[in-house]
Amino acid sequence: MPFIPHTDQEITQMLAIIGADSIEDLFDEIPAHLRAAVMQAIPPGMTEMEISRLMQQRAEQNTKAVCFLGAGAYQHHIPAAVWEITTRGEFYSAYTPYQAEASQGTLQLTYEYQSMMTALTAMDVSNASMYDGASSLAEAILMAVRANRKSKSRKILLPTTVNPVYRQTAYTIVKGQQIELVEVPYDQTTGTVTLDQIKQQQDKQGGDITALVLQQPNFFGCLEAVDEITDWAHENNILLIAVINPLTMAVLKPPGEWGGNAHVDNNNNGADIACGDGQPLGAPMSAGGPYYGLLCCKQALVRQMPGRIVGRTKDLDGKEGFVLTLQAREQHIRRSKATSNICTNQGLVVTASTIHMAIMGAKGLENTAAACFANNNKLVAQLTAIDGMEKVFSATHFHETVLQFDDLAEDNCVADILAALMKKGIIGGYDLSLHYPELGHALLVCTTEMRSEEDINAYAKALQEVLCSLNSTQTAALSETA
Amino acid sequence: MPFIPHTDQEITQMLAIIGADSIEDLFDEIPAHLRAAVMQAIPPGMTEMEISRLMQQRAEQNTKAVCFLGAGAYQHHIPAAVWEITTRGEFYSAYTPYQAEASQGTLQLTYEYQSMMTALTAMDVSNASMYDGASSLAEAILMAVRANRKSKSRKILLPTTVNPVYRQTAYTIVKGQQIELVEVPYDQTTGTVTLDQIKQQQDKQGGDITALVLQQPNFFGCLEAVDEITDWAHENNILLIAVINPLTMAVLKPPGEWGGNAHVDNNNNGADIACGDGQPLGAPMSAGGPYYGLLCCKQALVRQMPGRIVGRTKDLDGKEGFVLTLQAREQHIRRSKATSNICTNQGLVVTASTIHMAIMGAKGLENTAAACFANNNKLVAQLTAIDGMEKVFSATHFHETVLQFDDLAEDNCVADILAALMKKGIIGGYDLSLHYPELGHALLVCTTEMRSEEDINAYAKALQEVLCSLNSTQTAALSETA
Amino acid sequence: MLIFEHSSKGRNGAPQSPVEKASVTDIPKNLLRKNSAALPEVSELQAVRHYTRLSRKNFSIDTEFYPLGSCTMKYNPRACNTLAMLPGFLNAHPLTPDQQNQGFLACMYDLQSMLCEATGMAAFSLAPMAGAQGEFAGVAMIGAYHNSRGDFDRKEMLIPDAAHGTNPATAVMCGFTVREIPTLDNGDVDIETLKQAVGPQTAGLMLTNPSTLGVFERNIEAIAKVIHEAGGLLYYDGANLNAILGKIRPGDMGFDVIHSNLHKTFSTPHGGGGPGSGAVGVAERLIPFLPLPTVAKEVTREEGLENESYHYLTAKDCPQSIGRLSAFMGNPGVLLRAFIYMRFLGREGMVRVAEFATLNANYMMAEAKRRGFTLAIDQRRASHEFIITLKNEARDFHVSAMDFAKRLLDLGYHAPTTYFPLLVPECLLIEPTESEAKEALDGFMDALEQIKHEAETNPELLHAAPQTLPVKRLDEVRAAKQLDLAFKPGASV
Amino acid sequence: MLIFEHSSKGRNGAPQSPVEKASVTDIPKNLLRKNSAALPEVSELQAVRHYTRLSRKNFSIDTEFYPLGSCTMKYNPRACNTLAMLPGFLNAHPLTPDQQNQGFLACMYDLQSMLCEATGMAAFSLAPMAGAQGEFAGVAMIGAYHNSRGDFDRKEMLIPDAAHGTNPATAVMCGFTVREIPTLDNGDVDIETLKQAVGPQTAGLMLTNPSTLGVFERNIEAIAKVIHEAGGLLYYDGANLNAILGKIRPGDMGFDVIHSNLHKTFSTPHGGGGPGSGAVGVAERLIPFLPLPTVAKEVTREEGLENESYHYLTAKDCPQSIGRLSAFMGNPGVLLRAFIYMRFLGREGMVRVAEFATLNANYMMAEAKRRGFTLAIDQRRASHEFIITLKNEARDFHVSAMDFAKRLLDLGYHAPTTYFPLLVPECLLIEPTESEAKEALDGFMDALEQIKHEAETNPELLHAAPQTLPVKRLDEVRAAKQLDLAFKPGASV
Ligand SMILES: Cc1ncc(COP(=O)(O)O)c(C=O)c1O
Ligand SMILES: Cc1ncc(COP(=O)(O)O)c(C=O)c1O
Repeated sequence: MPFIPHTDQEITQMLAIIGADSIEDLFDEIPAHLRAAVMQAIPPGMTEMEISRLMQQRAEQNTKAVCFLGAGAYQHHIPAAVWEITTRGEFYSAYTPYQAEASQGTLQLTYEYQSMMTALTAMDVSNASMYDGASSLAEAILMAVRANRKSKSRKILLPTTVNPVYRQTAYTIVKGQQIELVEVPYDQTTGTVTLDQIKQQQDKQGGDITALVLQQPNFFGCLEAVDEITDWAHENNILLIAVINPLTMAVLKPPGEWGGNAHVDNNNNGADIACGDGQPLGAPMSAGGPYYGLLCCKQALVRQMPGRIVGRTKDLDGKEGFVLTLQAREQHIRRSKATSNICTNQGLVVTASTIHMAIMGAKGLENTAAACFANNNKLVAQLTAIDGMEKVFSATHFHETVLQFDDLAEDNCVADILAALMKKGIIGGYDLSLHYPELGHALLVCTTEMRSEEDINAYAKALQEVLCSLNSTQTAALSETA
Repeated sequence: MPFIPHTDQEITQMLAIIGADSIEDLFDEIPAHLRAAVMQAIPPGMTEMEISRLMQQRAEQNTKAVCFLGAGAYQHHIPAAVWEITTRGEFYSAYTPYQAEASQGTLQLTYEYQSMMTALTAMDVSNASMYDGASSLAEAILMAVRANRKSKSRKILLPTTVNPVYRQTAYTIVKGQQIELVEVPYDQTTGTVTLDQIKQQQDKQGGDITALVLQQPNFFGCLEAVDEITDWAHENNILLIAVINPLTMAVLKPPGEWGGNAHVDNNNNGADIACGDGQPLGAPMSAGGPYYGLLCCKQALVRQMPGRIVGRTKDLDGKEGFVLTLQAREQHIRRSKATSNICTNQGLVVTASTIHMAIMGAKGLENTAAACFANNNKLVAQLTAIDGMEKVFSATHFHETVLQFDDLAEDNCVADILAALMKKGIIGGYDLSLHYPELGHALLVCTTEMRSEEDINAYAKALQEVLCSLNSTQTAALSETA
Repeated sequence: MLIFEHSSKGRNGAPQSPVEKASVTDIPKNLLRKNSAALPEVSELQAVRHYTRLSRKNFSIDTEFYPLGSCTMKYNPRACNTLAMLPGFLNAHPLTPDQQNQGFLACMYDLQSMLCEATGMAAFSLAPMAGAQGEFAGVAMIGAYHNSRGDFDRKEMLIPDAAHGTNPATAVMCGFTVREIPTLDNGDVDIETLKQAVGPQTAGLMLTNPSTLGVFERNIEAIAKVIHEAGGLLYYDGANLNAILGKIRPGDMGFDVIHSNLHKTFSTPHGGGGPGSGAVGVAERLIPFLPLPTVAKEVTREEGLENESYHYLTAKDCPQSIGRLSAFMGNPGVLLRAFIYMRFLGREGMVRVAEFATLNANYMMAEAKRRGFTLAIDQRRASHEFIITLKNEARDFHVSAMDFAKRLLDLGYHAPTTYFPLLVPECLLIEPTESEAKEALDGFMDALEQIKHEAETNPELLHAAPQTLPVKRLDEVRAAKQLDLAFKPGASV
Repeated sequence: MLIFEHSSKGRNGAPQSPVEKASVTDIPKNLLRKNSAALPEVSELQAVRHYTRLSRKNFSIDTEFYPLGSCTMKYNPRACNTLAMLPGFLNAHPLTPDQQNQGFLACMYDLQSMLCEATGMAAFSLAPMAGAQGEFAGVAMIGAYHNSRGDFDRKEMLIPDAAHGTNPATAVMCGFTVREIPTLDNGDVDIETLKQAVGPQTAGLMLTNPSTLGVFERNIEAIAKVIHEAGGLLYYDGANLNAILGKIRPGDMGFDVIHSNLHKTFSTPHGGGGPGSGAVGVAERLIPFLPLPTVAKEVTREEGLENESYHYLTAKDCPQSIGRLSAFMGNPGVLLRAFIYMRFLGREGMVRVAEFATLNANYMMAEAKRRGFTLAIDQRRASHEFIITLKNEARDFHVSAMDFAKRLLDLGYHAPTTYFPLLVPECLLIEPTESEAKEALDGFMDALEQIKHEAETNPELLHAAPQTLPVKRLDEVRAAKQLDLAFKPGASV
């Protein structure tokens, strides 16, 4: 019996102690007429040998194409040591560190994670993780609504340069609480949101705005004017929620340092809350997860923070040690008045991410981020050299860029091109037509440090071929109809 | 600098303490004219990201065909837990347990290994491992020569049913010591060695034989008459060296129980030395290793045993603990008079094997061995149902069987058939023509528990097709010449 | 020692990806970082050694018996990890076109189907990333259901006082108010109070069954009737599904929505706090509201051959859905592990889970009684867990449940859950799970008995515990008052 | 507690492969086993917990500084493990036809080439499975070479007294007699004695350079001349190659044969005692004798394109070979790890190994001197290791090198090699390797200094050490006298 250690003799002994005749007797409080039948829709049990074979076959079915997809999940190199240590039984099979003395491994590591994440974001405080970047944004919004006592509107400005699935997720999670998510359109030339557009929306909404969300790099890979917008928000008593890709923060100005040019109030510099997905820091793409949501804030907001937080303290002998702290914010203490319902978080991925950051160091992350950027420039240069391919936006892009197919025939679409590229072993990028139909035939392409010269050349070559054959089919079709 | 932790500042500090101006100075005792140039034939260093890509590409180049090869290495299921625990840093990166108190993990595990291996073989003593099965046989022979004080001949009878590469290895290793390895031919009907043939060789060699080697199951997969031959050896003051596949011993009579029918001397029952390759017990095929050589003996021979041995003892408080023992046999103490030159053994593979045996248990190993046997019967039934395929030997075969291609044309050979099968995703077996030309077009096929019904059917189908197309080419060729 | 304290400025021992920094001069200077982030500068060996050593300061299932009530700390099969981490899965981008992602999607579809069968629900979504998010999805669906019927006033959620904290917290997050329902001494819900509580404002009732008191709610049919007749829906907090798997299905008990903590019942690892999965299942009428995405199967016939293919369902397909809960679909790596575990057990293994979890719990309960402990609920069957109350020991010897817990750590056992459920004073909630051998249970009971004896004769031993762990008892008050949440170079503790 | 002591009869918790036993009735009864082997019957969880806990009773590089002289305990990069265990390698049958095994063979061929370049030899065989087997191959080739020239009387192998035990043991295994050559106080070979020792009986000299005394043999050219002029060959025991990698090559020093412990210099794991690899390299004239198999490359041209392919060379191709040393080709998994490590370092990384290993050793030696320790060889550069002799401490305070070693364990450091080389009394042979940070070296020196102080003031502390490990000092005499080499149910220790 898989995973059941009992011998017949032991079962007999145990039943005797219990005073029951059979295991079945132990269920005698369950109404007989409700008892479950054999679960036919579940296949019979398999041995590990059999299931290994099945899973190997299924894993093989997934594509091995070269990936130029980003849009919220990125293929980065992860040092082998990271997951070898992370999956050690002591991390893998431990519970939440409620018994602090028996969990110093997880607790110290989480404290180190918080330290690294605050260093990377230049924020004061980090929690121990949320589920993912999208749900983390939702919690950041809820947090802002609780924290911004000066605002009554519960209105959140949400530029459409923020990842669309993040916006959807935020909506799902906050909509029960009379919070209004107000979209701000982007500038179609730059690919960023401008202060003018933000102000316009503020005016439209009557002036009182609780918080403003700003994603850096934004969903199009473009860099937003974070300083200007942050200062403006603070001048208007609006909390600024940054959505970041933490890897890029090795090179880009971190949210804790945004603004400050206006010299309004020095203590007021920087985003108030920063969230984002930790995936680029050590989590494999893994079909979408597990990743983790990072969530940081200013010191003043710490008691509004959802999720677990680890603090450093001392033991009876005065020796350093670590505990879960500020638990009075959490559901298991505060119940209906908690800062969030979150309980289980993404601890193991945070474990990996911490080891990842320790091994990579600041320099490693900087080199990686810079390589992502440089590779994207290379890719874009090569792809836009192809006839009919244009870069859409003027703002500096980081490692993702929006490209347009100029003169694609009416009945052709980006999906067809992607399908043709896939046949050539290339996952060509993200089709923007669903979320941004106004961009026409547009594609979001991404490069990480993993995309070699060779990969980029292969993409350019494949795309050229695909467009060529498309054109010839078109020409053929034209001449046929002609 | 990969794996070098020194900062520039630290280097300066360290050189100052040493009193040297540069690292280069530390090499000033090496004659300048001998100094090495830059090693151009070694490529420049790679990052982990790059080397991962390279190795993934190279690993992909290796075949994924379904494997019916045995001949000394077998594809068995290994529980996932085995190598996950084995590669924990504490096992993986530890040295030989010379500091016993700091190595109780490895030492206790090795003691448990010795206990399991003696249980499986029914021998008195096991050492902590030799390099592999073949070199273990060589050491067993050397050991027998040291141990058999009644024999002066230094002649070893070595039936040709023993794995040919084992025989070659034994020859390489023992030939420096005036030991003679005398081949004994096998019975071409049964596929085993008979007592008559052994006796004939004994006579030819003048009677005084130091040891006789007997492999069970033998290289052809056939079962030897171990009882009869063991008894005879003991009657003739010949030490019996068993070469075994330890997995099959879950089902077959273990060497420690061979013989005993003659009631010569009860204490004399069983093989004197048992060796073999531990690979089927938890080591992946891994292109040939690392595996490990098992080596067991009777209690009386323990001081002739090469290699490390762990013993149970007590500490100062009387608490149980484990140490390397009988070290006076070994080269680091006894130097030129040691029982062997072996130092480093195959510890990590033994670690895996011990965990493998613990998880599988006797029942798991029995089921596995029995399934290998049953699958082989299925395979042989299907293949011999094909026209022109015959089973060669009459003795019971275990999980390998010799098949013959009856009427293959002169200019065709087994290699061609194997190549054709490979194209259909089947590694069809081991071509016997190199080592056993007398068998004609013969093939050694193997099944383990991993070969499903589906695999076996696929083999039969593929072979039928291959033979068919061969025949048609032949016929075509014939009609051409006709 | 913190990893930061192993750092030396300028160290760079582990080139992993590019060793040179590419130029970023194309980026406007005001968008660039000024100083490097103050991450530790350590060699790969230092990092490996540090984190390997840190790991050894944890208790875990792989090293200790961990009878943590309500948490279901069963063995996490290593194969589930190895197989879920096959490169084919790890390297799959979440936005890979469905056609190129069939292996993964097939697993997800099968998992949905198996969960339906195991729980008696009509459909499942794997989107929620933990139990609490599963609750969120479930409660949000209850809200969406009432709204879809124009039933806008159902804004009150009923929750027993024994419930887990996530239940009330979730209800509030979804915009409901919470009304607590008391529990009787025998562990059952006070059905009379419940009857008085329901009304046109009732959105539903959230129930854990077996309850967090470790007993099966015998009146479940009556309760379902009360709720349904009042127009409410019945929510099943599946945290304790382990107790009844294969024996009775929430769907058959009348529940309309359920979440299942796959990181409990289906043995995905707890990972020191996560990740988990709170897959959510619904009865027929709630299907349109399931969170996105879910996975659907399509069967096509081509030249007589059946072709199965799988694809994600999104907002287009499910316009009434409560929406997305994450950027992609929950925690696929966790879901794969649960899938593998379910295939291991198979249909015949499901029921064994409940049987042996229950056997173990009842055996320990009997042993606890035999050894003189007071049970929170006597005279009833334990489900997969049971509660000891140490109120007598607290009164007589001034030792607390916390003291017992800490002393257990010294003896090599993880402590049971303490102080939950809130209604039992000085409680230990003990859940052995089915994967533990009698040997472990007996060892634990011996330790507990020893501690009881120590409490009577030498309570100081308990107050001073733990003594054998990396640290002694930690000062939580200091932690909360002198907040130190991140390392700042030079600062002292 | 032994795994056997967790066993319960009839337990079967972990179906891995077939759950039912197929019939074996076709097998004659007298060839079948009568009773099941007495293996432990434990659940998978019990096994995982037992062995995970056992592992934590080990010191290892991943957890402690391990300055074990002559063993080169450097960091074993985790990537070497992960990549060598890719399924494509693990599932390759050793007899896979070469054409289907190109990825693996390419790695092996490249490894041979890189080893040639790194050592200055003409060709390499990867067949030997550890240093000692490399020595065997090397010495056997020396014998084969002399024999091939009809030079049958060269039956004496010269070996310095500082040599590792495997050297004389190997020579004897190969049928040679051993003549010891003394070492001078300064660590160099006594060349005058050597000159007198050589003659027509001389087969060769086995030398470790830097020697096991941790100094570079400065007269190596003179020694080579003596041996070669006498008609002998020069064997290089490459265990200490780490000290000179990229700085000076054995081939350039005049060595004819060398083995390299890939599990030292090239960082494959020691694995608690193995597996290793003792790849063997030779100068031109010994190529025909290399052990089998080796890997060759073939370049073919097809339509203007170069095609590289790799294949095994076997007895057919190399009739003069000394033959096979194992069933297949050495330890491929180890060889893959060494290959990966070499590609990590690259040509520019080779020399860094020697430089920083030497820097670390000389720094520790200087620190040892500064802290009042007596060096075995003063006034010379250390190579990658050096020796402290505790003869004064032994004389004055009755503490031994063993006591120091055991006390170091208490302080969290693995002990250096003790009592080797044999000619230095009460010695500690200390090898830090290049991968350790100054932090670790300083910590170790502090510990050593503390122990020296304890030896002077409280020697009992040393005699009673270790105190903090799973066991106290173990009774080795008892172990050898009351042999207990395998668990027998019911027997007591
Ligand atoms: C009864 C009960 N409900 C809900 C939860 C919340 O689940 P999660 O931690 O996965 O969010 C738990 C977790 O401990 C629980 O025990
Ligand atoms: C100098 C020297 N030579 C030879 C050897 C033997 O190598 P192996 O243990 O790999 O057989 C060693 C191993 O410690 C050594 O230090």
